[in-house]
Amino acid sequence: MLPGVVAQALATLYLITLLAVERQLLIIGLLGLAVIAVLGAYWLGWLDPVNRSFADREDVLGVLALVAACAVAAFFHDNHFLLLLIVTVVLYTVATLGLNIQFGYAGVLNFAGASFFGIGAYTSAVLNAHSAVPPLLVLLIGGLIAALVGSLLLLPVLRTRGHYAALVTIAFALLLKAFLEVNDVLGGPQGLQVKGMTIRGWAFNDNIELGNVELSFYMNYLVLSLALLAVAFILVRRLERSWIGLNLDALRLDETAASCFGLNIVRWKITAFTLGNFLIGIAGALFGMVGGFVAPNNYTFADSLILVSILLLGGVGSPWGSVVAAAIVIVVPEKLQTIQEYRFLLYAVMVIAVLLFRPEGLLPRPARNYFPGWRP
Amino acid sequence: MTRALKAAMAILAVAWLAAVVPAEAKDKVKVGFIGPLTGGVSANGLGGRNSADLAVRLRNADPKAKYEYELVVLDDECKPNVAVQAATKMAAERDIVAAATHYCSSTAIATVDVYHRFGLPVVVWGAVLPDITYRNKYPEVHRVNGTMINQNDTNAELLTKLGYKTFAVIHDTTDYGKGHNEYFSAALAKRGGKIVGTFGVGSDQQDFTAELTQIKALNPEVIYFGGLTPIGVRIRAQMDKLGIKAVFDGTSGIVSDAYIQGLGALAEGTLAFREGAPTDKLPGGKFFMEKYAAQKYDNPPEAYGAFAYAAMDLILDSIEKVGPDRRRVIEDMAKVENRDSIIGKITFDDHGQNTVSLITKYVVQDGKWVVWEDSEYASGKRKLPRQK
Amino acid sequence: MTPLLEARSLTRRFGGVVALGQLDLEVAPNEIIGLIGPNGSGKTTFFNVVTGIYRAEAGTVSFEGNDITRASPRAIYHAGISRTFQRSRLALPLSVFDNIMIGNYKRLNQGLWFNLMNRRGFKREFEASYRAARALIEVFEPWLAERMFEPVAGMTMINRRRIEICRALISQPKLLLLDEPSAGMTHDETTTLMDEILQVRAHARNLTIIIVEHEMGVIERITDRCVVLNFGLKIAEGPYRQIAADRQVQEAYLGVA
Amino acid sequence: MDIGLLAQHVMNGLMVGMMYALVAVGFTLFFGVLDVIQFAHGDVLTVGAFTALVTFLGVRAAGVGSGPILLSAMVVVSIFAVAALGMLIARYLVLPLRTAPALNTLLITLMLGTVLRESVRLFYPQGANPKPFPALLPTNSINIGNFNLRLDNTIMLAAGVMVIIGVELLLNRTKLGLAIRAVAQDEETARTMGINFLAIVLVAFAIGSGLAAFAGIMNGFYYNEVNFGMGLYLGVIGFAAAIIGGLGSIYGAILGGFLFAALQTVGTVALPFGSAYKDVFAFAVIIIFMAWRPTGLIQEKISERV
Repeated sequence: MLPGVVAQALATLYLITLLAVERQLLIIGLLGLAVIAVLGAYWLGWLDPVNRSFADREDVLGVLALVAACAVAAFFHDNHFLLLLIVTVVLYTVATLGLNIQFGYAGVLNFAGASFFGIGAYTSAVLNAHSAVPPLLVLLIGGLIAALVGSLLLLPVLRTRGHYAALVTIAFALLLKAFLEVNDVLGGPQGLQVKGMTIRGWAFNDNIELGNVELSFYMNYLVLSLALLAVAFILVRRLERSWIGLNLDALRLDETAASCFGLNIVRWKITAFTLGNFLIGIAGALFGMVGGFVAPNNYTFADSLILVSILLLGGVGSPWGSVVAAAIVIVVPEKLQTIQEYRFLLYAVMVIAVLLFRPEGLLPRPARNYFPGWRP
Repeated sequence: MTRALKAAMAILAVAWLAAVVPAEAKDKVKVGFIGPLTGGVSANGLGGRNSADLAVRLRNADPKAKYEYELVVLDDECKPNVAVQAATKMAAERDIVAAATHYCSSTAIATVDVYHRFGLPVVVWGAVLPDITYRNKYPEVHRVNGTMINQNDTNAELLTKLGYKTFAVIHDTTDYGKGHNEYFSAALAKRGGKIVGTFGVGSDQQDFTAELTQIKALNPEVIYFGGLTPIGVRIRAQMDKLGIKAVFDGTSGIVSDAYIQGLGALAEGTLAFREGAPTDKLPGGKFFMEKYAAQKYDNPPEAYGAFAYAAMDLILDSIEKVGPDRRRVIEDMAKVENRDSIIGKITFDDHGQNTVSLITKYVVQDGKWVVWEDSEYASGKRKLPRQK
Repeated sequence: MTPLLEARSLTRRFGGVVALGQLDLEVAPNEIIGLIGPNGSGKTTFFNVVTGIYRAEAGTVSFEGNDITRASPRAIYHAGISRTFQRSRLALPLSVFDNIMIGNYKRLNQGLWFNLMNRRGFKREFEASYRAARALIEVFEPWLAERMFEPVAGMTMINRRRIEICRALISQPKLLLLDEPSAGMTHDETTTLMDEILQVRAHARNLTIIIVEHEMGVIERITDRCVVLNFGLKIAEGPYRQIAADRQVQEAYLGVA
Repeated sequence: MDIGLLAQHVMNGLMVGMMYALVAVGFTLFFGVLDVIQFAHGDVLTVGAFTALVTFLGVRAAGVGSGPILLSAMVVVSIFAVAALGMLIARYLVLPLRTAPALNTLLITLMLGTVLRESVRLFYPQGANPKPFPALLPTNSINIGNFNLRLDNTIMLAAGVMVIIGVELLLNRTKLGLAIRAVAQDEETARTMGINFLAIVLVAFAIGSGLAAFAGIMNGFYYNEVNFGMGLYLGVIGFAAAIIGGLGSIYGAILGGFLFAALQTVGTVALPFGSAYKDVFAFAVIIIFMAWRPTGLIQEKISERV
C-alpha cells in the first residue's frame, strides 16, 4: 500500500506546484519533467507496485485521494480561478464516469456526452429560476431529465451497432445545439443565467469567512462536487465489480455468445445508457450552477469529443484513469496560456500521440477484481 | 547605537536613494484583454488583441506615463463557458486593474456577473447586444461601442430614404444575428418598409442557395443580413450565383477588410453600418492606422480594432489619473464625459454605455469601405441595384 | 418415455443451399449423440437452429415436450440447453472465472439493488459461485483452478476449450451441445479432453450431450448413437459400428469408394 | 411553387448533393477496405481546396494567364497532393491502430482533422478569414423564368457525374477494383489469393482522398469562396450520407449524399416555421431513419460465423 501513498503524495505536490506557478517557461519545464518522470518510473518498473497497491487497498487510497484534493483546495483556498478549475476537473470526471459505464463497459457509443451534460445544466437553470425545488433535488432531477431525454434515443441506439450508433448520437448532439439556438423558450443563443445554490440559507455564491481567513465561494461547490465524485466513483466501481459489470463486458465483447447464455441484451444496454446519462446529467446540473450561465455554445459536438478523449486518454473502463486524464485535458491547456491560439493544435497532437503509442490509455483497466485484496 | 553608525547609515540611505531615483523605476501595472483568438471569428479577436496591445506599447513608450503596463491576454473562443472561466481568472487575479473584454455578445452577456462579483472594471470593445450594459446596472461594466439598436435605426432610415420598400432578412441564429433581426424589423416597421421574408441560418453554414432561391422568388429590393463576415461573404457570393439583383445591406459584423478580400469585385455596393466615426476620419485615427502598420502585426485591426484600442486607452488614462486601484478606476470611469478618443468623443451613461449618437454609414466602393456621404453612390454618380 | 429433444422435419436454407432438409431427430435423456458428416453438411446449422440463433423455416423443435422452435436464445438457455462454439468464443480480456460466470447467468442474482447496494449478500453469492466454478474446473485441470483470475487471452487452445465447456456446464444444463471440441487440438489433447468430459458426466446426474465431431476415434469412444448428415439430410442413424459399416455413409463421408 | 423555382431548387440540390456524394464515397471506400471511419476526411477536403488555391496563385504569379492551364494545374496538383496525404494518413495513423478498438481510429482521425483545420487557420496567411476562390469556368447563364442555369454549374455537375462513373468503372471493371472489392469482402481470403493488402489499402485511401480534393475544388468554384472550416460540416454530412446509404456500398453513399441534400432543401423550403429549423429537421429525420433502417438503405452484408 505504501507505493500507492507515495505516488499520490508526489502527484499532489506536483499538482500544487503546477497550479501555483505562473511563469510560462517554468510551466513548460514542469510539464516536461512530469513526462520524463513518468516514463522513467515506467522504465524502472516502479509503476507496477503502485498499481498493485491500488488493486489491493483501493478503499484507503481512495480516501487519501479525497484528502489530497482537499489539501490542494486548502492551499489555494482564496484563489477563485484555480478552485473553479479544480471543480471543472472533478465534474468532468463524473461525466466521464457516466460515459465509461456506457462505452467502457457496455460498449454503447455516446458522442453526445456534452449534450446530456447541457440538459442537466439547463434543468438547474430553469428550476432554480422558476421553482423552489431544493438544490440537491434539482441535481437529481437534472440527472433524471438527461436520462429521460436519452431514452428518446434508445430505439435507434439499441438497433444500431458500431459506427451506425455513433451517427445517432452525433446527430443528436448537432440537433440539440441547433434546437436550443433557434428556439427561444430556453433563452435561445443567449442562454440562461443560473442562480447559485442555497442549502438552508447557506448561499454557495458567498465567500466563506473562517475567523480571519476568507475562503473562495467556489470552495462550497468543490466540497459538493468531491462528494458527488466519491459517490459516482463508488457506484461505478461496485457496478464493475458485480454480475452487472460482468454482463456489460459480456455483451460488449460478444453479443451472440452472451445471448446464448441467457443475457438480456436490451435490458442491460438500456441500464447502462440510462445510468450513464443520469450521472452525466447530475454533473451537468451542478456545473451549471457553478458556471452560473448556460448557453447552447457550451454543449457542442466538440465538447462531447473532449469527454470521449478524456475517457480514451485515461484508459477505457478505468475510473482512476478518467480522474488523471480529466486533470491533464483541462489543466494543461489552461496553464499554457502563452500558446494562445495554438492550444487546440497542440492538444490534438497530444491526443494523437497517446492513441498511437499507448492505445490502451494512461492507466489501462486491470482484470476485474470483485473484492480488492480478496484471496480464495 | 553610536552617532557615527547612524551617520553612516544616513549617508548610505541617501546614496541609495540617489542611485535609485534617477533610474526611474516605474512600478508594473497589469491590464487585461479578452477576445476570441480561436474559432470562426478569431480574425476580429486577433485584430482587437493587437490593437489593445498597441495601446499598451505606445503608453509604455511614452516617457510621461507613470506606470509600466503589462497586457494579460485570454481567449474566450467566442464560447460562454470558456468566457466565464477566462473572466473569473482575470477578475480573480487581484493585480489586474482593469480589462478590455469581448467581441462576441454571447460571451459578454455571460461574464458581466463575474466582473460585477469580483469588482473588476471592464470596457467592452466589440459586443453589441444591448442587454450587456442595460440588463443590469453594474458600475464595473462599460462599453465604448454602441448597441445594435442605434445601428439599425440609421440603417432602416437610409434605405427607406433611398426609396427601397421590400426587404428580405437573413440572420444567423446566434444572439448577434437574432438581435439584429429583431431591432431592424422594428426600425423598418416604423418607417413603412416591408419585410417579405425572414431566414435564420447557422453561423457555420456553407450553402445558402436554398434560402436565396426562396428569396429570389419573393423578389425583394434589399437583402438585409445580420451576421458576421464569414457567412456574409458566402451569402453575397451565392446571391450572385443565383443572379439575384438586390442591395446587400449588412451590419457592423461585416465591416472588415476580410469581407472585401473574401469577395473581390463582388463586394462593390455593399452597405453596412457601424457605431463611432470612421477611424481614418479622426485625428487619432490616422495616427492609429500608422502606428498599427508600424508594429507589423500579422492581422489587420478589423472592424473593432479601433474600439479595442480606444477601450484600452481609456483604461490606461484613468489608471494614470487615479492610480492602479480597481475601486478608484470604477469611480473615475463613471465620470467619463466627452473624453476624446480615436473613435470620437466618449460619454458613458449611468449604465456605462457610451452614448455614441453617431453611426457611420459605409458602402463598398472600388474595394474599400467608403463613408456613405462622400461616396459616389451618395453623389448619385453610381447607383445601387434597383435604385430609382 | 418422451424424448428430451425432438426435431421434426426441421428445415433451413441459405440462399439456394439447403443447410437442413426435413431433419427428424430424437434424443433420449442421458444419451450421448454424435452428429457427424462432411463440412457444410448442416451440423453447426442444426445447433444454431436449436439454440435459436437461426430461425427454422419449417418443422419444429421441442424440448422436454415444449415447443421451442420460435424461442429466443435466452429462453432456450433458461430451458436448460447450453453449448460451446466451433471457433472458441470466450471473452478474451476477461478472467477464467468471469468467463465461466457468463455461463451462470440464470443462477446469479441480477437485481440492481442486490448488485450495487447489498455487498454483503453479493459477497456470499460470489464466494459460493467461486467454489462451484473451482470445483467444476478442477475436474478438468487443477492448474487452471489456480489461475481463476487471470485473463483467458494468455491460455492455450485446450485450456480455452476446457473453460468454454465449464462455461456451458456451470448452469447445470440438461442438454449440452458440443461443437467440434477437438478443433485445433492435437490427438492426445483431444483424448484427454474427452476423458475429462466423461468424468464430468459421471459427476453430473442426467446430462445429455450432442457432440459434433470429425475425430472418429472420439465418436466411437463416447457416443451411444450417431446421426450422419449430408447436404442437410440425415443419411444414417445408429450405433457407431453400424453406421461405420453403412455403404452410403462411407461414400458420402468416410470417402471409401 | 412555380416550375422555374422548383427547377432552381432541384439544381441547387443536385450541386450540393454531388459534393456530399463525392465525400460520402470516400468514407464508404475507407470503410470497405479497413472497416474504419476516417473522420478527418472533411478537413482533407479543405486541404484540397486550399492546395488548389495556392497552386492557382503560384502558377498565375509565374505569369500564366490562360484559364484552362490554370484550371488543369489546380485540379492535377491538388488531387495528387491530397491523394498522397490520404496514403500517409492510412499508413501512419489508421493502419497502426488496426488492433485497437474502432473508437480509437475514429478519435485519432477526428484529432487529425483538428490538426489540419487549425494548421490552415494558423499557417495560411490570415487563414482565419474566408478566401476568394477564382472563377475560371465560363459564367454565362440563361434565365428561364425564375430558373437561372449557369454554364459553370452545369460543367461541374457533368464533371462530378463523370468522376463518379469513373470510380464505378474502376471498382467494377478493372483488376485493381476487383482487388479492392476482394479486400473489402474478406481480408484473409484476399491475402491468401496473393493480393498485396497494404498496397490496396493505400490505393483505396488515395482514391477516396482524391475524390475529396475534387469535391473541395468543386466547392471552391461553386461558392467562389473557401475557408478553413468548410470541411468540418461537409465531413459530418458526408459521414451521415455514407451511413444512411449503408457503409461499404458506393451506390448507397451516392444515394445518401443526394438524399441529405434533398432533406436540407425540403427543410428550408417546406417547413412552416422557417429555415432556422432545417438542421434540427434534417438530423431528427436521420435519427428516426436509423431506428427504421439500422444498417442503412443498402444493407451491409453481415456474415457472422457462429
